[in-house]
Amino acid sequence: MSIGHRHPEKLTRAQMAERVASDVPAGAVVNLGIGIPTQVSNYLNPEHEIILHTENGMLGMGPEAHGDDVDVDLLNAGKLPVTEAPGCSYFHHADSFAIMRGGHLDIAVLGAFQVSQKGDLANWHTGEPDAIPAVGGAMDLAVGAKDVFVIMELMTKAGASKLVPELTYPVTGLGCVTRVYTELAIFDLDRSGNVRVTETYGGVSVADLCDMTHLDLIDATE
Amino acid sequence: MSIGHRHPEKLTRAQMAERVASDVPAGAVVNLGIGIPTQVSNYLNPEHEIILHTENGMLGMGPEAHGDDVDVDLLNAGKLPVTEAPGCSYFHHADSFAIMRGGHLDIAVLGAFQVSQKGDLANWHTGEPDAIPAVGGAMDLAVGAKDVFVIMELMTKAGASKLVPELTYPVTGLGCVTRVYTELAIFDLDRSGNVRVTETYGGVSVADLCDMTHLDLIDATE
Amino acid sequence: MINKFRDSVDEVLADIPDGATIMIGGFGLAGQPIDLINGLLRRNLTGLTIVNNNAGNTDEGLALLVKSGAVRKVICSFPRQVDSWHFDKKYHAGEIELELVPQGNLAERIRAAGAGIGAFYTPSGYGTTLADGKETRTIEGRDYVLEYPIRADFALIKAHKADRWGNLLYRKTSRNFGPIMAMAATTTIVQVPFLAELGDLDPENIVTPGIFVDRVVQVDSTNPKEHS
Amino acid sequence: MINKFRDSVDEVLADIPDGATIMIGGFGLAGQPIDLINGLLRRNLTGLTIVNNNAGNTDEGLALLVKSGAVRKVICSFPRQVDSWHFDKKYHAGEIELELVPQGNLAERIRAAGAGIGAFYTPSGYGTTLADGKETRTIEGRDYVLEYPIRADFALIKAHKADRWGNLLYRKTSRNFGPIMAMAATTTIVQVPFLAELGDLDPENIVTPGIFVDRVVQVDSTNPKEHS
Repeated sequence: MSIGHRHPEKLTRAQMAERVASDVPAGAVVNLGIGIPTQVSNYLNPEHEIILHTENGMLGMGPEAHGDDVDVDLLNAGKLPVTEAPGCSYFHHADSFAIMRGGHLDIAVLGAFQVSQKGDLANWHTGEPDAIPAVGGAMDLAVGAKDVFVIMELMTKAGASKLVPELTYPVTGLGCVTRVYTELAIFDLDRSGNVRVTETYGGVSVADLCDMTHLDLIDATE
Repeated sequence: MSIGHRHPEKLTRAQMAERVASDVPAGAVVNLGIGIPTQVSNYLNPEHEIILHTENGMLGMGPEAHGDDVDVDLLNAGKLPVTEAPGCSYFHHADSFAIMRGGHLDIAVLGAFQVSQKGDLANWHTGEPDAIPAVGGAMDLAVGAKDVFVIMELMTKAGASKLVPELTYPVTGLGCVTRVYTELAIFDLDRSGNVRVTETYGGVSVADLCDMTHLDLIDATE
Repeated sequence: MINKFRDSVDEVLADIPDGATIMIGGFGLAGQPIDLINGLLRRNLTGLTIVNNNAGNTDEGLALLVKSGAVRKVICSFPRQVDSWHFDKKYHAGEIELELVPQGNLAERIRAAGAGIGAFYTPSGYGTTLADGKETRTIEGRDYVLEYPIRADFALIKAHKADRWGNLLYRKTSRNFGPIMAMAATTTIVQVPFLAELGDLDPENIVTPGIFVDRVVQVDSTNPKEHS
Repeated sequence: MINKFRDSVDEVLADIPDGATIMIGGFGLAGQPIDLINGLLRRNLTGLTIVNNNAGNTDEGLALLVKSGAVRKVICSFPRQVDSWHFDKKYHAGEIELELVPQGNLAERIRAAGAGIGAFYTPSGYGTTLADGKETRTIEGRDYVLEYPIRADFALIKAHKADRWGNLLYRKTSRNFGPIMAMAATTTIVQVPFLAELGDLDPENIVTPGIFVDRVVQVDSTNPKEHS
């Protein structure tokens, strides 16, 4: 991994994806959510044979397809054309979500609007009254994977922390997030509400992060 | 069908199987229980393409295998070697019982210790206190098929009717049997308890059958 | 002789009545039975309930069915997309009902209908607004929501190959909802680009046994890869 | 590199402890992982709970495991057979516990464990002594029994071919309980007669994806048809 912790610069989105990738063990089975989480695949070591799951019915998904490789019968969960990795397999939707709900995935990497200190996740709905709700597989991924990693900016443009004592956005899943990767720090969570800061970036201190998040964070950077 | 109703002779077991076979519509999907019900397959018209289901994971089961055709990976529910019919398919146990429980089978043909006038079925346990219970797929077949046909002798060796007002043997399924084929008559049942005699054999009259069964049978032989 | 092959799209859809509940397979373009959907549009039906992962995109297929006013209610997991403008308009006008279901619960509820399960406890959606008013239960320390089967009068799906018994093969991720919708509908209607002789499909590889299929119509595929 | 291939039966069974719950695949001889069962017998364990369709037949495999005293409890649908004398003797002596489950509920409870379902309502067994003391519910006029998942620490199954990711093909009716037991156990151990290179199994035809499999050991098949 090329990015040391306490790096003086904030992480870019691409670096956040790279940082997540470095935490995925060889041979793990992983579902990457739509958006930045998808970029994690760019940084996985091919020799590690990380197996990608897509909830529309495939294990062993390969990279995005381009040109002549595009096949509209072979899409990822974002409905983009992808390819096969050797060893891949297909199954129907009920079997695919049995894989998720049954706890067989090692890691799901998801985006979020908010994460609470107990690992509650909000990533499916802004809560705006006139917004049309759409959930997809978000709630199933939240409850199913052994570990749920979130990639998100820690701070909103308005300067509010997205890591919060209690969610103010609608819940996707309770107590499911185990780690949060942000531009300023990495946070390990547990269901009892203890939040451990394991790495910081952009020169912030754990004390700074406590101020920013209004949380009583545990310094675990050493 | 060669056996007219009001035939002067009682039906043999083979004739009962043949009589059931004549009631199976072309193209029906059927599960034949162990014992006499299995013999029904001997009398099915091959041109009717009756599809046989076996609960251990196959649709389109062919005849029993003999000699060089025996393959221990291809067994029926009675664990006897069978063969494939063209068009057959394999699936696992949960899918196989989904076919049954989900109401997709047209007919299950089963043996019975007793059937009640409301179609309650007893065929899995004698109720003897020291008997080791064993149920297999009997309860799933009872609740699942659109029609459950029972083949049984009407009378026990001790002279008691096995078609009864209320079961005295342990229940396999409630209100599931729709027709009972016996050596003396065919009975159509419904859940409200009306029993219609549609055919008689061995020279018995419906009045005789009422005496034998202690049931208020409806004469539907014309 | 069992023969589920039918001659035309219009023929296989002719008996679908107003007010029917119809499952439509597909996830994105993969597995979308576009010719059956277009045939349904030509029927000019009303009061339909549609079960699909989405609620129609762009100006084709399900989106046009929604636009036409044929659809009273949509049961789906992901209606809102950048190109779901026909659904969005109907929804904001209060002209269409939405039952939003987490995708895995949607799949499992469809399977439950096909498998004869009366209801089941699922962890997905627990503690969310999508479980509002639903029964919950804690089992061995984990929280679950009680969900009921979703049945349909008709399922319209796309497969890759079919034989005259209705045995089906699918292709890659176009399998998605096809096998479970076929189980959950009273009448299952399939479009396929390729027909096979009975006995030519390997019984080990058949994904949907013919018992779940009622009608098969051959329609050419617009996916060149499907012909290779 | 993911490599689930292991060298010997004894190696793949070495960490099974006393008191474990073990699912064993097979229906009759089809799909019976006889070499793994014999290996389990050699471990001389005690207090096992065995999940299988039966409770052992004749003087081999599971029957010998029962005879050995290793088995505390059997969860199955059909223990009593003409050749189940070892189980019969233990049962009558009060030395083995029996949980009798209708075969379809057994399969669905195993699937539920693998699929993360907390419990489900099934019509099978309603009104029978096998539902005594269980919760029931009437849903849309039909009566159901509430049944819970059956999980296991280990599953021992037989498949036909495996690759190093643990992707599995089965053969004919030997598929039976294999795919669902593989889902329901913490550790799934598979014996196969044939190994395949990664990528050689058609992804459309893989029945058990490798995610459900932990260890694969190659053992010769005694079924001549399996070699043809």
